[in-house]
Amino acid sequence: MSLVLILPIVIPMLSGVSILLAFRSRVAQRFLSLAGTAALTLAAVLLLAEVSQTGIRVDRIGDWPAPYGITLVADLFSALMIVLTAVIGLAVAFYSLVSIDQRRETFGYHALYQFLLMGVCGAFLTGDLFNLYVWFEVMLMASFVLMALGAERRQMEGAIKYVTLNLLSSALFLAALGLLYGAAGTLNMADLARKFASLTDAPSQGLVTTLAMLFLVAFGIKAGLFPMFFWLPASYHTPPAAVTAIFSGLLTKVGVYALIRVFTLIFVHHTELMRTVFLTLAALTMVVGVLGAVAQYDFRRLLAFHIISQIGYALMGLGLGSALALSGAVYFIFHVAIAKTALFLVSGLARQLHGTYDLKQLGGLYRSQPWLALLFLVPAFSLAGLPPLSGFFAKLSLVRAGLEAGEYVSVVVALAVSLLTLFSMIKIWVEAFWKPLPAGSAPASSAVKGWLAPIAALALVTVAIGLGAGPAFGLAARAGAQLLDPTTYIATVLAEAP
Amino acid sequence: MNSLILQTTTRYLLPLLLLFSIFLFGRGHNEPGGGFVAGLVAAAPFALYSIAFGAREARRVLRIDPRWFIGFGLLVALTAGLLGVLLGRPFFSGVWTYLVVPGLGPIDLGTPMLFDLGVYVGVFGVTLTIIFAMEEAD
Amino acid sequence: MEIVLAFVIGGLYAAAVYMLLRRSLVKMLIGLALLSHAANLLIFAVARLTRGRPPIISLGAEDLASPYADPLPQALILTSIVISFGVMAFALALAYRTYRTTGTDDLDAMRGSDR
Amino acid sequence: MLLAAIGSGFVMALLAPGLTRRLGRAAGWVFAILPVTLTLLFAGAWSAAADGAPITTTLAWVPELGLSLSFRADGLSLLFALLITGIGALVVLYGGSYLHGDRDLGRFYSWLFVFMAAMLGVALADNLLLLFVFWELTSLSSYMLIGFGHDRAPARQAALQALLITGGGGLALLAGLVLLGVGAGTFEISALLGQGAAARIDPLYVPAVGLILVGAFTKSAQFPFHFWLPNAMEAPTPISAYLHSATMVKAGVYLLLRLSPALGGTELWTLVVGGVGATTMVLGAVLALAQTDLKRLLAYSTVSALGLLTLLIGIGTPRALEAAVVFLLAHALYKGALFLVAGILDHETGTRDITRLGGLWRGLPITAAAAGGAALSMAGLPPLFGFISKELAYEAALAGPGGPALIAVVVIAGIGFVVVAAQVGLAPFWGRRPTDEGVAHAHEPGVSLWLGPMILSLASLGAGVFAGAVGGWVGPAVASATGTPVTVRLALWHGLNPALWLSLLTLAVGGLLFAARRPIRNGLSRLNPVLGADLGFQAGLGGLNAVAQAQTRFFQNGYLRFYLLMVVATTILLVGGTLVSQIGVGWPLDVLDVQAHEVVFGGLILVAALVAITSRSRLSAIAALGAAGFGVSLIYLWYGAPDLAMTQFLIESLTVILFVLVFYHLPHFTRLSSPGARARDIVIALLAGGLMTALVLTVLAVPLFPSISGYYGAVSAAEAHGRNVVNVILVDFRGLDTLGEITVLGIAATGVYALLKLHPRNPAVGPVYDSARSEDGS
Repeated sequence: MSLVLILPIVIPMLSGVSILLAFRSRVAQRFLSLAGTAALTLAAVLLLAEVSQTGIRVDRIGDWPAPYGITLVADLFSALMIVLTAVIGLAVAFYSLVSIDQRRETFGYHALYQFLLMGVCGAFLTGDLFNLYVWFEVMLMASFVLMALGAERRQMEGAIKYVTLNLLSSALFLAALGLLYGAAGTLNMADLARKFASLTDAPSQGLVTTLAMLFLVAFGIKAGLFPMFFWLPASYHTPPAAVTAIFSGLLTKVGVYALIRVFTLIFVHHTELMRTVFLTLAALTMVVGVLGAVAQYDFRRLLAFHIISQIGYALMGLGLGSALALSGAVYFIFHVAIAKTALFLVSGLARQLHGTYDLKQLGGLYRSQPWLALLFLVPAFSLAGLPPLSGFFAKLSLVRAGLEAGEYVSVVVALAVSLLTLFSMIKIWVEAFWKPLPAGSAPASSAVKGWLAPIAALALVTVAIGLGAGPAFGLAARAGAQLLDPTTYIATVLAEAP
Repeated sequence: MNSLILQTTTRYLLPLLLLFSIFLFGRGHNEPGGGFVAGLVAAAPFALYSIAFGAREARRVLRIDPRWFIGFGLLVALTAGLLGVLLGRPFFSGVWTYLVVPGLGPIDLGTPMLFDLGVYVGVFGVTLTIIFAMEEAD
Repeated sequence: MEIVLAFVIGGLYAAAVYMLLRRSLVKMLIGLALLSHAANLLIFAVARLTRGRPPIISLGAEDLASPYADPLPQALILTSIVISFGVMAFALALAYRTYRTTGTDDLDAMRGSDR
Repeated sequence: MLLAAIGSGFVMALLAPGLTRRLGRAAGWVFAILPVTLTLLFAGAWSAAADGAPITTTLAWVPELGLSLSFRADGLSLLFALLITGIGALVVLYGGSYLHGDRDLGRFYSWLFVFMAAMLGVALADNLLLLFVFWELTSLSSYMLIGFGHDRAPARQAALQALLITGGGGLALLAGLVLLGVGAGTFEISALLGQGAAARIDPLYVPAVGLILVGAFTKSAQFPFHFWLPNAMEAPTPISAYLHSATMVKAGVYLLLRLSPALGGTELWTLVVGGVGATTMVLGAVLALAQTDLKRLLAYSTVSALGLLTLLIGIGTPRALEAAVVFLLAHALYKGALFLVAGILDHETGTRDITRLGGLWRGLPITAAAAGGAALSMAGLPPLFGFISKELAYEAALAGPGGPALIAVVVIAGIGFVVVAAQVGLAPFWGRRPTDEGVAHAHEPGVSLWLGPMILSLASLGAGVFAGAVGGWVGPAVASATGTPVTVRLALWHGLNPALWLSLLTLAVGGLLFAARRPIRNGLSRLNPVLGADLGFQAGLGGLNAVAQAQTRFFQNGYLRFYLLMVVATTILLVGGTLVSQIGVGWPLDVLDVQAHEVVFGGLILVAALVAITSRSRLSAIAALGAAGFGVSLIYLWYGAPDLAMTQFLIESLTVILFVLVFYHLPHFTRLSSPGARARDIVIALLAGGLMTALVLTVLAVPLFPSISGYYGAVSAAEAHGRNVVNVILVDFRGLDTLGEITVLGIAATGVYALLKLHPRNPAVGPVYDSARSEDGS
């Protein structure tokens, strides 16, 4: 047993519950939120250190043996995702303190935020598919409320779409789980992997692949794949910037995580078919997403469309399926979550300064906010894949993996999309930073020092995993190797000799 | 809904349903029942009360803000999970003892039952928070 | 029996999907409710049915007497029912607030966030 | 040492804004210390390179990707490094005066130093990917520098264009380099060069080289990507001199020289590199004649010069490569000087229009001298270095594989240089002085402005006079490009050979064209837009935007039912398609097993569902929904799930109550969809339902593994102290699920509470929103 495995779930839950109980004191809530995320960060780093040193760790909840009880599993991929959650969680928690209005706080913002983190961490750690569903629901429910909290018109219009499509996804997930249990009689992922690996006849493999498709759709909706992403651009730009930022950093990533997890562990039949499906979906997702971004003139909506195109890259890594590709996907997810969150925080600050997200009405920020300009450039150029920032290494690894695999179409699409990404980042830069503030726009308002700190922290992480890509990518490479060969995972969970 | 019959019935149902809920809770580990169902049953009379007399009146009878039960229930449930950890065992490990009740013999008591109690309290709070809020919707 | 249930499940899914595709917010909610019934019943059905043998160990016995209904899917469905309830309650509140805020229940009129 | 040399530039970039503010006027002089030091350092490394044992540094960076921090200072690298730091020092000094008083001077220096460091990285990198890292950084810093005057829209547009072209080319380059590295098995350039990479990566040679060439051509402004360079003249003049003539645009040329031992010598290489170079060269020469703006004139002639360099590399003989290296040096010296002179003229007279300039030698004698020297070198007159380089180029063309056509195009370029040199370096200073106020009263600038062009001009002269020494000096650089040791002998006098005759012809024709420059200009300016690929670029951008808008309007159209439809359709296609193609639908079950009341339960649910979806009344729809739920709970009860039945029953009742409470506030049902839409939805719904039925039947027909549930029955009573196995699973075996479940409930309740109580128009809860912070966009 390993205590560090439950901390990422217990800490946010404890913080969330305490905040709920302290619903009368805003000050206590704010303190608890910050303390909770700080503790979570600490726990996450401990977890990563332990997993990195001693290999895959499991914790059998309730002391029941796998596959009968629920098992928490932390391999490097999980541990990295937990660290990611904690880092983003801490930065956005801080940003929330300065940017979220009092009324949202009074109505449980901070508690919901903690529960969101709890759900995300649970999803990253669980080794049980139904338990994954539960964590998905925790995360979703919290995100539903955060999305709708404040009840402004745009928000409600967005929330309706967000909620409905995600509920459809949950229903599909649930159906897929039921069918899977009916077929395999177990829910433990390692157990499923072991059992499915022993199937050799065509009808059985066909059934497994059919179920795999159902999971692909269910997770694909959450991940924001084409043509199931519509909820995202419809809603992500409606709640306050802090909410958009945490959503963009974590939620779709949970979907991608789930895809990578089940398709490297459980559903490994029909690799050729799945490869074709994944690479096709990845290419379409990239292209449609980035063109959506190109069409936007709203700071946040532009960024929201980019989330989609970037999910395409992660899926491309999964589709290519080699060690390098999976490492690239892991590194990519980590990089993009950090950079994207930072950019959303920048957009929120731009809006705080000039009262709008409309790029046509923004301007002059290079002169008026030099630090903000720098803090925009780092994640923006990183996202566009410019070296030596983190996005470059992500792009390079996927391009190299694609060329090695001979998947030239995917590589061409990935590169073209990266150019369009640069194009749209530059659009923001030109409109909001370089262009003089248009006549008639609101002049910059109040001081915003506190808003910059969390952005700076995330930008630093981007720079650190870029310049320090040696160790950072090395970690991702080890995670990728674990994903590629799940025998250790299965053996560790089921407590067998490998 | 200002029905005299409903109002009268509600007054009498309140203690009865609360007792029934405790019964359901108690047998849940061995027979159909359990914390969730019991919590719903316990909430039912207050829900009826709010329909009969209005949410304001129901809140007065309950005295405590139902939102508080949510947090408390969750906390109890989490604590039940953590007790095993304090004894050096995994999260949610069952810790059992027994209580000798005169006439009934030994009764097993364990953290899973404490956990179920958390569920009971939480569900009670959740149901009433929702019902009251919807009752009060303008 | 599973055959009958398979068609009931299909019928529920069809009804749910049809309602989800309506323009009316209220109808969509009914679609969501039907969807959770369908999913729960599906879990129940594919885990194979056993008539009238609840998974409760008789007093004094150590083990479940075979045949008995599979307890695990039951537990899963219970969890799912409860979660669906929470989700449904929230969706109802959301619909209420949406209607109050936008003044319509026509989903086609709620395109502002996509423009 | 190499790492420190490059790193120092980046450090300087960080310090520059603060230092600029402190140093004031002295900034340029102080900042120049770094590049001067580096110049001396690189000069010191020369002998090692000449001895064939160049300085190298290697550090691991990202071994998984083939990326290492390896640097190597051989002859070619050092030649470039010296140009970068040497001209860099002059530009740093010049920039301080040129932009004195500009509030963005600190940023100017920052990006300038980023560029300088990055460019050194390109020149010194010994790893393909590392080279690419610095390559992209030069594009980025170039973007920032072109857009220095970002208050003006043309500067922003020119910067964007340059970035997109070079950035796009960069991506091609990346793919090409990765192909090359993967194919050759190494990303280390020095390891690659010796081993005949062209043959080793055989099937991938064409795509790899093609992609690398695209990268090099975009960077070095080769046709059809040439147009960004003249537009980049939006940059401050010191930047144009440094990036867009002396150094950055030569990065593509450098790459070609660098890789030519490994990749050159093939037919493809000669044809493509030579052909593109020739086209660019002629195009640049012709378009230059149409310009009146000093800087654009110089820019087009730079395009032409880059074309000549590319052509020479394409020819690829040792003689041609030698000519390329020598011309590269000559061009950097005179073109840098001329750009700086153009900047002085702009600075002192306020105009860059050559038709308005003349007779300035009286006011600016020193500048006139510097300009004259550079112009004569550019025109290829002895004893300046330009003469030697031109002779070499002609000789290479004469001995090259292209015959008279090749000779002709090279001569055309030479003629173009003569005309441009005369227009930029001579015409503004001599002849009639215009009445223009600013021009008439122009006077000599401060030393920090004229020092740069003067030094460069003197260098052109010195290199010509001491050609022998210079020849020994560029030998190692040429050796790097040919891949074999060579001895370079340079001299002013080559005898009365064909090249000299061609030179004389060039001068004569050039002089004639200069005399006829006005009519030629008028004629050509009508042609200019037609040739401008610029228009194509703009049209491309417009098309991209149009496509993006159209597809986004189509997909993200705001209709929830469309979104749902897409998801359902995807499910049907992906899952249904796999089901049908992989297994087919199973039908294994014993129909006779069905009992009558089971059919009744099922029927009840279906009828209830049907009523719920067809009812015109909200209340009966809710009632029917409830009935369906109760039907489901009956099934649970019948099949041994009393806990489920009880819970479902209670929850269903509660849900019905909630529905009633909410629907009370909501409007009545209305028919909104058209009959056609309804018919389509019915089909989709039936397909979806059919799919789920098929899935259920298939899973029942193809059982794979038995359930693990036996375990729970066996240990529930003994170890978990409970006889109701379902309840024990909920609170013990899978307690974590239940913990999550009640958390969901708690969140939902919080959400319901918040949604019902918190809204922008509820005055009862706290202060009303500050409208500036409202997210509604209002």
